Amino acid sequence: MQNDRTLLQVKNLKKYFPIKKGVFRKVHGYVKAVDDVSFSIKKGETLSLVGESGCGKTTIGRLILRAIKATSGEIIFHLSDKEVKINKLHESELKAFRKYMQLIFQDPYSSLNPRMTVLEIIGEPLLVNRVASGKVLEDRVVELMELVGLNSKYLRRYPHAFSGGQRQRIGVARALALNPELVIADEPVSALDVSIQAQILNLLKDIQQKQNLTYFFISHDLSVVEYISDTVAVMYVGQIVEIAKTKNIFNHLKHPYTEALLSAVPRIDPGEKRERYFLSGEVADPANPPDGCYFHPRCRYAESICKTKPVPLTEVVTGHFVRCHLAEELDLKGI
Amino acid sequence: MRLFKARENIAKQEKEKYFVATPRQLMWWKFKKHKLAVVALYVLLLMYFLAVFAEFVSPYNIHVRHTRYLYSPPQKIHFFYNDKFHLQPVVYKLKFRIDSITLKEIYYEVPEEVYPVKLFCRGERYKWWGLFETDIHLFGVKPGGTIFLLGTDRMGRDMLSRIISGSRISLSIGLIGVSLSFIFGLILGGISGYFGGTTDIIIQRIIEVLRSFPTIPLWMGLSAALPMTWSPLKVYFAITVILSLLGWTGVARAVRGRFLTLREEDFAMAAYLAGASKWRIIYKHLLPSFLSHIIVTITLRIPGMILGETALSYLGLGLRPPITSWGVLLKECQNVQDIAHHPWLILTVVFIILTILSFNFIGDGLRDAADPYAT
Amino acid sequence: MENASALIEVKNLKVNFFLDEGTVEAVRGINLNIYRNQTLGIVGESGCGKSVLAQAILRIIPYPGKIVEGEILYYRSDDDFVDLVKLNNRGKEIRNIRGSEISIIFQEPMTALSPLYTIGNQIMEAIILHQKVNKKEARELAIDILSKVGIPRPDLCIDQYPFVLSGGLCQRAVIAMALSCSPNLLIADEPTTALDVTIQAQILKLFQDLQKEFNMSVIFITHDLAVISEMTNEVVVMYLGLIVEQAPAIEIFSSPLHPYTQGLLRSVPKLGIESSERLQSIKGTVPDPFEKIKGCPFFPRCPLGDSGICKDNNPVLNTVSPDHKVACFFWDKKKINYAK
Amino acid sequence: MIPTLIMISMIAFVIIQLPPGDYLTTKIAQLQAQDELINEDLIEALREQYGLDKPIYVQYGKWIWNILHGDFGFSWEWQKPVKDVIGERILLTAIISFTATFFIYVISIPVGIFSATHKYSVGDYIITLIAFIGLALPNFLLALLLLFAGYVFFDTSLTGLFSAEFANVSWSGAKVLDLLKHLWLPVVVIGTTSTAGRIRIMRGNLLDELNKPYVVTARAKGLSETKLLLKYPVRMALNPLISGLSVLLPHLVSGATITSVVLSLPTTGPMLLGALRSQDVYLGGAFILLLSTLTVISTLLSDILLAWADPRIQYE
Repeated sequence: MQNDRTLLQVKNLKKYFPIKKGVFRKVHGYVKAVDDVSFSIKKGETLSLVGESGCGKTTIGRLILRAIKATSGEIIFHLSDKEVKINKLHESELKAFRKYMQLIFQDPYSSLNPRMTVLEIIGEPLLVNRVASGKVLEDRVVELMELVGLNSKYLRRYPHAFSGGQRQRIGVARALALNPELVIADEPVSALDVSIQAQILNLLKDIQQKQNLTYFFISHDLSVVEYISDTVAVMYVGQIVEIAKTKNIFNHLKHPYTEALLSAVPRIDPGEKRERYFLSGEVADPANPPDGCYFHPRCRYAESICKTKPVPLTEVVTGHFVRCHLAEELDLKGI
Repeated sequence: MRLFKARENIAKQEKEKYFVATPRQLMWWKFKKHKLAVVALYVLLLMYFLAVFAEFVSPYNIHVRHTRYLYSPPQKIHFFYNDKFHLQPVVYKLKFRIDSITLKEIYYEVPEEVYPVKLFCRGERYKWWGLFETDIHLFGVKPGGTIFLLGTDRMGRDMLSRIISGSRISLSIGLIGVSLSFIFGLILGGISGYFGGTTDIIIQRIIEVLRSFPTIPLWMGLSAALPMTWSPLKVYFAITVILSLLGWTGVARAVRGRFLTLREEDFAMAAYLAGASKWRIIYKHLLPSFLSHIIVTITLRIPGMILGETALSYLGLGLRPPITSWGVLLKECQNVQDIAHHPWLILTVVFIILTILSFNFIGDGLRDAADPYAT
Repeated sequence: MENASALIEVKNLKVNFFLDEGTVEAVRGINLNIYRNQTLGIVGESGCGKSVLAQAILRIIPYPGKIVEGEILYYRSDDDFVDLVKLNNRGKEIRNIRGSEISIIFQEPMTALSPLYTIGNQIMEAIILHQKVNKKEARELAIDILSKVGIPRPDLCIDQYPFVLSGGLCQRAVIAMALSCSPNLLIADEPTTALDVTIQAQILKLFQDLQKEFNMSVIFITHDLAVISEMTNEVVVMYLGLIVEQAPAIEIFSSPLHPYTQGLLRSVPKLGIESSERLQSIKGTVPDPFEKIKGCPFFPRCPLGDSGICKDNNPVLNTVSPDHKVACFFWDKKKINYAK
Repeated sequence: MIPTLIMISMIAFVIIQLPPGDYLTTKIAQLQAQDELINEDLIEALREQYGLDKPIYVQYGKWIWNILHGDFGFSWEWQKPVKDVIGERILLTAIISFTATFFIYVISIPVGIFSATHKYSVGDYIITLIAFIGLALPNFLLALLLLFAGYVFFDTSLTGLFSAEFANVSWSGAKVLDLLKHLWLPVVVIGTTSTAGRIRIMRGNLLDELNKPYVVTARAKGLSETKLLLKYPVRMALNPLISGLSVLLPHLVSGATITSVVLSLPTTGPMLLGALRSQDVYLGGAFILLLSTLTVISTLLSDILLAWADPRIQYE
């Protein structure tokens, strides 16, 4: 599986949303939704982005898709024959480029137009990119429906005929229609029932194996992330605080926030009472983050340096980047 | 639960039919549940039918003065005459005498002289929409008899014929006015919602200003500016434009609001990310979703237009004779004495209310049906 | 569990929702005891009737839902009990119980509070309603309870509107409101589902601490098996309006007997367990709520199902060991051990 | 608000200038045709004062300048300053409109609450039906029908705002009482449509709110249904009604205008109509401007009220 080719590279990505106030809509400051984020994804792999709500993970997904434009930074897409800088594409080039990356939405209800049949929904990317039409298009849609485990005789049904899980399958089929290189999945299972989540996660994994897909997986659920990803990036207030191979994130973690997150996850291990560590306080305000390390007000290890000096993301062990002054000294507990 | 909301009208075994039902079918099924709205729909269809075939449906030409029957009260249709019940309805001969004290005409029926009411009766010649000339009327009586079902006015013109004929103006002014304001509103609201920014702010400001004008004084001011020398047709269109000039703000607001929410919908984003063009997103994804809501808005706006015309004409600022509209007809009821002595003149009101009521019921039914996917 | 005296006894409870489209049997005959100082977990997927059960106890089932059968006995003491089903749901008697003896917490803290009134106003309202105190005393009590649920600067927070607070703080305020009159039973209906993990952990910890302090029973409703496992000592698994399995938490997670419980446990990814293996999902989906179910509700999705018996017969909840009940004809056919 | 007022004044001015020619020219021609003596000096003075021979924007400037200094211009028709002609009429219009607003809310809120809390009951159906008919009955038709009914059944004419003995005397306690006695009819006439509309709005809003989680939470607290209803969902459902005030007032002023023509009330309606007919520009302009200002003020009022009723707005 691993062919070690980097597919997507994100360098120093920033997205600041201006805060406008008053009658004249004057800019009164910025929400630093994404603040200097860098990472890369290899072809055929899954990189997951975890973090609490409002940490900027969804924004990163939208930035990669160029649904919104980054304030600064680079997003480089490595195709087999060329490199594309997504943030620099013109509208017209962008349209042609869209087929390489697709999105799976969180909400299986609002992401499907209720006034279109399954055929129209899954066929839309094919149609608007002039890949197929008519009978060819229908055949391709049937093929896609079978790929995601939907009965193709439901081709002409409308979304209201399907349950949440089935709708999410339609969403997956639509995302796959153009054979994209990269699929961005934004909390694809969090709106689903427990028993359905597993179906969709399995489906995503199976398809990845079959088609050598690359996933950028956004989630708040650490157990799902552990199950699906090769690499995990942990975000806090617009920044990546730790990024490493999944195993390392869960077993040899280096950032106190990751530790706190892991400790907070409820587990099924009856009888066994583990020692837990609770984060106090609330997530910092991205419009007005604290000085120094953004995490320091909630960090139980914080020292005076953390309060004043901003931390860069540094490679502590090969392939393991941490944004913490004390990364080398701390001995943190994994799962 | 979302899945099961809109399928009231289908039996279980017809599930598949429901699953592949188009939005329009779902809306119709939902609309049909609103019984009053369905009734209102038929009432309105009938009204518009009358308006279209006015010359044929009305027994008399509207401008013909029956000088011997000024202010004649409504005549009754009798099935029971000659002491027997007949299937063939008749009207009696209408005569009057002068009251010796008040010197007023008092009308009375002469049961001895009966005139059968005949369908497809020959009467005055007319040209339907100026196209086909004929003298066939839906119903009528032989010459010598009269059939004034709703009485006559001060010049002896048949009120029923006038009301039916007036509906042509009054009902069309609502439709045309709404269409105009719909076009204005759709374009300006769409621009406002789609482009946002400064354009949006400017358009919103204009709407705000227009909305803070009390409509009637503004309409009055504008209509007063119409030159008296204009032809009736010109006046008609000018009034329509004036009415729609204020109506569009509501449509524009509704369009903009829907646009803003729909633009944020995931499925619009999905289409955008799939590479769909702006126009495709608008006409394939956004338009169908809010068209039904806009239709509700404009349905509920038609009554306002009709009433606007009626009110302006009633004040003498709108349409003027020889155009016959409901407002013009009501102008005859300027003071209490008129109405008190000739109460049938106010029957126009019944038609107006019926129409407005119907539009409101239909709007209500449409609102329920507008979003068949709502939870 | 030692001094097993019941606080609530639910007997053969049935709740229907009479919709235009048909009748939905949301709760289809449930028997359940809630004991003093016990935390009972109710777990199930959406539409299984767990929330309706909670609403039934407080008699706040929304229109057009109705309790059609059964009893809910509420024991103030061993011989002083009242059947909540028989009370007028707008009457004084049930209103005196609501909020003072039994209180409830909902999923969305933001929508559970009216944005038009301050936190303090809404908490004090409950206090004044059920306790003989004046406004000033109520305010002090409210500040006191707010500090108990871990709200920083409660004297300031009390005058805040809900919409200026974060979700976590709001949920704490809602909890404070529920606890303000020291209830005997607290029903928590997915209290942490809308919250982030770190906040969820805080709130769950708070629950554990408060239960000890307040000496109350708790019904903890959630779809999250892991939360249930951390929070409760007794677990009830519901499916389509029925209890399919009931056992102590330790037992239900180590040796679940019902194929649905087993399926649920297998289908959630677990932290720290090798991720190379595939998740074993439950096939199919929860059926149409309008469908009348004749046999075992889980039969269409069950891996063990036998069309001979399961299709037409609904298995009753059988006691298979002293504190383990399961509603399945084949519970002993295919045991799996979940112990590590 | 200020830019809105400026735009309104411009539109009002343009409207009154729309008819071809001006009153003075017509009048002079008329007088000359009748060989009557013309006070040339007066006409010249007026021409000068209002800049009638200047371009339109200068005229507008003069008009606005004068208005800002309390001079609304001169009514040709009445041969009096506009201010003297309209003062009382604007006041009466305002009284009628505000009383109608009061009437509308006092009726529609409780009825809407009843209708929503008794959804699909007989009472609800009756209210709904009445509300629909009320919606379909425009002001002036209702006025006509009431006049007709009054004449037929009580043999009285229900027109006017004052009894004959008070019509032309100055204000006194007795006159106020007399006004109150006559006020109900125009208020009912003007208010019916809006009351019907607001009943529907209140019912819809309340139905939306009734099952919101915060209501369930409050119920779970043990509040009695009535208290619960009034404190939580009703308060919330009122907000759209409050913000609807800004649309209501223009509507009422409109309604008052035409109703007063039908009922011959001594308010703005008949006089505005007359002014427009005879191209008495300053009178008409002043009316349109003042009526619009009245509604702009109502918008402001509703904003303030809403900010007071809904704390979320203060925090924005």
